[in-house]
Amino acid sequence: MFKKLIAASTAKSPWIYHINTGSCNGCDIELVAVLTPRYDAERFGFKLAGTPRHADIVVVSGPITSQSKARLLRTLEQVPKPFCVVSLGSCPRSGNVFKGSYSVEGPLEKYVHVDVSVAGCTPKPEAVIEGLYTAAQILKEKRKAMAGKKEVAES
Amino acid sequence: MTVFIQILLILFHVLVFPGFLFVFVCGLLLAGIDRKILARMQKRVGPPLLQPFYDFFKLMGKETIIPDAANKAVYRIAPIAGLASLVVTMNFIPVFSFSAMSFSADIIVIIYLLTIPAVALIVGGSASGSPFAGVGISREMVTMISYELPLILILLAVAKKAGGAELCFSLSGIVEWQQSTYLGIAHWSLIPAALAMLLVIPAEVGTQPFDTAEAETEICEGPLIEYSGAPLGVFKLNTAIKMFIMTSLFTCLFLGGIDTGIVALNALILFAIDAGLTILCMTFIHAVTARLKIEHLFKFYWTIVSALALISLILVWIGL
Amino acid sequence: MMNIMQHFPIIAVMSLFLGAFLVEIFGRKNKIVRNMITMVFVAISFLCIIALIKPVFLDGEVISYWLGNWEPVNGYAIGIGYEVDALSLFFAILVVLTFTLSTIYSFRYMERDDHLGHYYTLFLMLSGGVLGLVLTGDIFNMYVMVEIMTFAAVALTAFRNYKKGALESAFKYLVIGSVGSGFTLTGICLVYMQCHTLNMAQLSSILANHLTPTTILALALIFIGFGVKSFMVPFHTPAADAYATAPSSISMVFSGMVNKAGVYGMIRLMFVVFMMMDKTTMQILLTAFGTITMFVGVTMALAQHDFKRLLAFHSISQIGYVLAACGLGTALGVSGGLFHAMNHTLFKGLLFLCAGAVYYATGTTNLDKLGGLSKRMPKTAVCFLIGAFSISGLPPFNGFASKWMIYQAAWGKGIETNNFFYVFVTIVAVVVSVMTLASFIKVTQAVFFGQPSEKCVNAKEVPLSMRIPMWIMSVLCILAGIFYNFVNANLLTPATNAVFNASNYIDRMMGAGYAEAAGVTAATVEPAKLSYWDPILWLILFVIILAAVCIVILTGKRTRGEVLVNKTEAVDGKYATFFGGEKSEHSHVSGSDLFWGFKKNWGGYFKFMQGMHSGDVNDYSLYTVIASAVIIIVIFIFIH
Amino acid sequence: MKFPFAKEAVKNLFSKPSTENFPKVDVPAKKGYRGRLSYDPDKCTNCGLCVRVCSPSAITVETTVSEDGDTEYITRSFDMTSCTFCQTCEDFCDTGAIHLTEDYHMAVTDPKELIITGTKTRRKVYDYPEKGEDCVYCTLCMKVCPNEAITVDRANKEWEIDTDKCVQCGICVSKCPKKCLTM
Repeated sequence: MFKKLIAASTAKSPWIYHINTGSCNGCDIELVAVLTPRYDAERFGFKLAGTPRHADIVVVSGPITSQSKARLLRTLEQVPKPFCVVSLGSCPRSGNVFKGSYSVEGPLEKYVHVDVSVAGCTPKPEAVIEGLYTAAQILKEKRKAMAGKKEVAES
Repeated sequence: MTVFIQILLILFHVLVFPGFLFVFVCGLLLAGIDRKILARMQKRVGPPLLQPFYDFFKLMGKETIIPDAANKAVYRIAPIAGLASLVVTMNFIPVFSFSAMSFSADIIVIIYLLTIPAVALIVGGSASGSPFAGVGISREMVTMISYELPLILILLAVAKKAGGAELCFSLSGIVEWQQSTYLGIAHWSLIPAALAMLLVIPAEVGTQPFDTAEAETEICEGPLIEYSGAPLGVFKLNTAIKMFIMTSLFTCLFLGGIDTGIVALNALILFAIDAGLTILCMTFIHAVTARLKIEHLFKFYWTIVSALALISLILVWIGL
Repeated sequence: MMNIMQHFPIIAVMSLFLGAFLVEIFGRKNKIVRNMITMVFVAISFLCIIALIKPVFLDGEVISYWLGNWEPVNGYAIGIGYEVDALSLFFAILVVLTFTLSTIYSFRYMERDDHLGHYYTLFLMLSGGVLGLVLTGDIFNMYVMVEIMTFAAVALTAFRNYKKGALESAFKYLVIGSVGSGFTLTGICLVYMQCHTLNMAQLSSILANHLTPTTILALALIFIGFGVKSFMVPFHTPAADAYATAPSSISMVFSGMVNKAGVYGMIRLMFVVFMMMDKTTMQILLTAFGTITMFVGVTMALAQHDFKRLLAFHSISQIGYVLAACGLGTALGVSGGLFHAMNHTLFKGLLFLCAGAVYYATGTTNLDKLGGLSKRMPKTAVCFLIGAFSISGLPPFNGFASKWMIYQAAWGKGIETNNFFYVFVTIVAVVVSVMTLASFIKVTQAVFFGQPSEKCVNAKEVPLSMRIPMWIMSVLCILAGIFYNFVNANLLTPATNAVFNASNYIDRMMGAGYAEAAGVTAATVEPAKLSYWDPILWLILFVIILAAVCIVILTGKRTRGEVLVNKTEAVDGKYATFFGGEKSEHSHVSGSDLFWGFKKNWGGYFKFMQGMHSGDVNDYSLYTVIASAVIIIVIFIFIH
Repeated sequence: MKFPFAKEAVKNLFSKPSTENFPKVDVPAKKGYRGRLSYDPDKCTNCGLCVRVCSPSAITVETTVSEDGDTEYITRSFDMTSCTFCQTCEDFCDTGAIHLTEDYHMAVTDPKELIITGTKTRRKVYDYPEKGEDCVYCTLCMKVCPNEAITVDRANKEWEIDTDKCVQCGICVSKCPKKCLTM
């Protein structure tokens, strides 16, 4: 019962930690707009967290510039499991218009498995909510998988 | 035989009624109400009432990363020590004439019992070894210094009013005094003290305008920066329970007169009053003001709120 | 059986002086001989005092002993009398406990220093002086013991004369100490001239009913003398330097014994000999000085950069608590003060030992250079935490029990006399207690937690023989806090009775019936009514919930899972401190950059305080003289 | 000490929250919102202009020829995860094959769903433009060819066409001043 309760509430209270790897801030203000009264992601329990230690969903925006690559990897290291990675807008996926530039270190997929990607050069807040909601459901699966793996480890 | 029953009774008091379960449910429900009403004040729908429960159980499921620079033992024990002392404090606070163990402690003891969770947070943050936490605990300590002065003034005022000639520090004594005369708050000389207490509660709990210690934007959650998983869940639970305890302390001191005989009904009324108080003093101020700098917070508490409390102490001292 | 017991007080004192003499002769070169002699004589005096506990405390007797068997002749005391009643023995136990533990501690702690022969001689002289002061029944003998104590203390402050500021602080201690002793001596001469006797019992019977201007002046001078010895505020400056530069085993003895001797002298003379503490002027005077000492001590401690100097200012502020409590004059106040004196000896001794351990391990006590010691010295860290929580008064520990008694006494006095001054004292006491907690959080963060600094990287745990005294002190701290009802019933109530009940003191010394003749009524004091805080119940609940929550949270927490991030090159791992993504380099929030908000608001006050503590001997002696003048004037105006 | 939002806070408490009930009630995007791209391969003339004007070069074309060589399949794929939704391709496509719809639901778990492809089958016509005699090597056709299939060298009067780049759009024929190119 306890495990089911934890798995259920993992989906109901995903905390977001936002990493900006060189984005033009279009997606960043969209992400924050999601918490405003009009779109109100807090209905589903989303809350911005201050540190990667409190994060469940890591939202990455911007093409991975060379300066921010090492910092991105280090921060992703420090997020406790289970956590999902959501890429916001086109930049993390493909580098958008900055593709091929000397300082862009390629798509996010190279460094971490991206669970949900929300396309749109600044995706609409509803699309962001949809993406985060899907990520929360994936989080539930990951939590179940982790719990399962723990049984295997323990037994 | 009676010793066995007494042990059972103590266990019941500690773990169920005014103890862990009651405080756990009421605390988190109060936090839920607080977040919901805050959202509604900002014209948005806001999270479901049980959101703090979901947060707590989710954090239970998360992995706990203990950083290398941290002192592992203190890192783990700090939250649990804070929670344990909070639950024990609840036993000492009478629920409208039903007092589990209220005979055994008076106001000064409760004030010091309430410093243990704050010290647990501080030592826990310091043990996690992060410089952000260092800044966080320094702010948390200054907040503690700032709200301690008005708190002691308020308590002395109520004790003098309730006690009259002889020394009356015990909370159940104060509740009985209110039941004999009319409500504490109805004595007009205690109204400034009640107002000061309403301003002290948000600082003690650490809600928005006075949460400089755990400012997510400036020092990424202050002392809680390196906490993740179960210890973080317990710290969040501590904050919620402290919200419930401080408001029920206010009810005992100023609205203690109500008594309906049935303990369960009393508990319900206590929760209702606490919810009202939370909305009045924590959620409304949270919705309307912005976070204070630590220096202004200190000045605010040691001038305005202490002056309020001092006025009522002097009024009571003159004998009004 | 009783007559053997009579010899124990003098045996205890003389064994220490004999030990000092022998150590100087035989112990100069050979380490083992030196340690053996010290250990033997310390053990003798320890056992003598412990043996006295049963008769004095449980059976309520008072041991009196005339040196050289010079009994009083038809009502006049001629010889020097040793009188040990509950109050003296209470302080004697503290003194004995402190210097025994300090001896054990200093065997290993001082091994790196040289001239240890002199160290142990001075140490035994200091202990003998304080023990003599506490046990004697003769006022001039008390003065002699004060002199021995002061000069031994001055020499020990400058023991490590290579350290910066050691000689300077010793010189300051000497100057202010001698000014204080000068006042005491003049006071004693005036009393002797007026009452033609030096025995305290006879003095109190004579002074009880007739006050002449000379005795009032003597009272004021002795008040100042023992105020200087217990480091009240205007006279507190040498204490700060002396504790900081003396070796830690000595500063533990200073804060455990030396200022307690000053407090004992104040209580003995004010309450028992002069019997002046029922007058409101004296009460308000002592409580006012106590409150100012409390406040100045702790605010100065908040601004310190050195571990031991911070502890020194805390000793001053805690002595302020004791003096304020005793100044209230009520039974609850005095027993609260005595209890706090005992607790102070325990937790402050523990804290100084921890400071010594930190100095032994890292070589510095500067708060800005230390950091992250708890991982390398876990046992010292645990002891320090126990000490820090006891001094800041958190419930299960002993600091809380005594501070809580003091608040109740002050508030009760306030209600009783309807005088707002005592309410102000209660408020200042609570706020000072929170500031004590603040400064110890500062030390915990700066020294034990946070990121390790380069000085502390190779710090090792201190040897076992240094840790034993720390463990004893910590256990005593916790026991005194939990079983404080037991302590109150057996130790504090007899001592408070001894304070208020002078007639028993006089009769025992001068022969039965002497007190009534002199008109001293036997004031019996009922034990202090403590309202019902029961720590044992609280502790049981605390442990139950601690266990319950541990089971819930810590069951099966290790969850693995594959690494989600395929790292291209070595990125320092998941357990590094979070620095906003940067590489985690050493950045430690040390002591001096904490409590910015508080210091900014109190900027004016701290600037003024910095001006006052100029470090110049002339300023300090000026403060002493001004304060003495004020006290004399106040006493003369209000007591006639 | 002013509290600007005190009245609003109390008023909001008793008024209906202004949050749109998104997941249950579908909120249409505003008219003219540039959302997901729709591609109609039949209208497309494979002129390659959209590939040129797409700044993040999100459009890729590959032509495969069937075994018997007479029909060619031109599949054009639009990678929405790399698209910047600037609608330039729609403006340049004069046959209206590309149109950005108002569908903004583009949150996907695997990015393949966001790659919109369309295949245009066409009889493989091998008639590439040939040069007539009265060509003056003015290099106009080279400049106008969207896929740079024609290279002209004025100095030593050479003209040459690269058949796999040429998409037979016919722009060079219409633009040649001497009308000497024929298809």
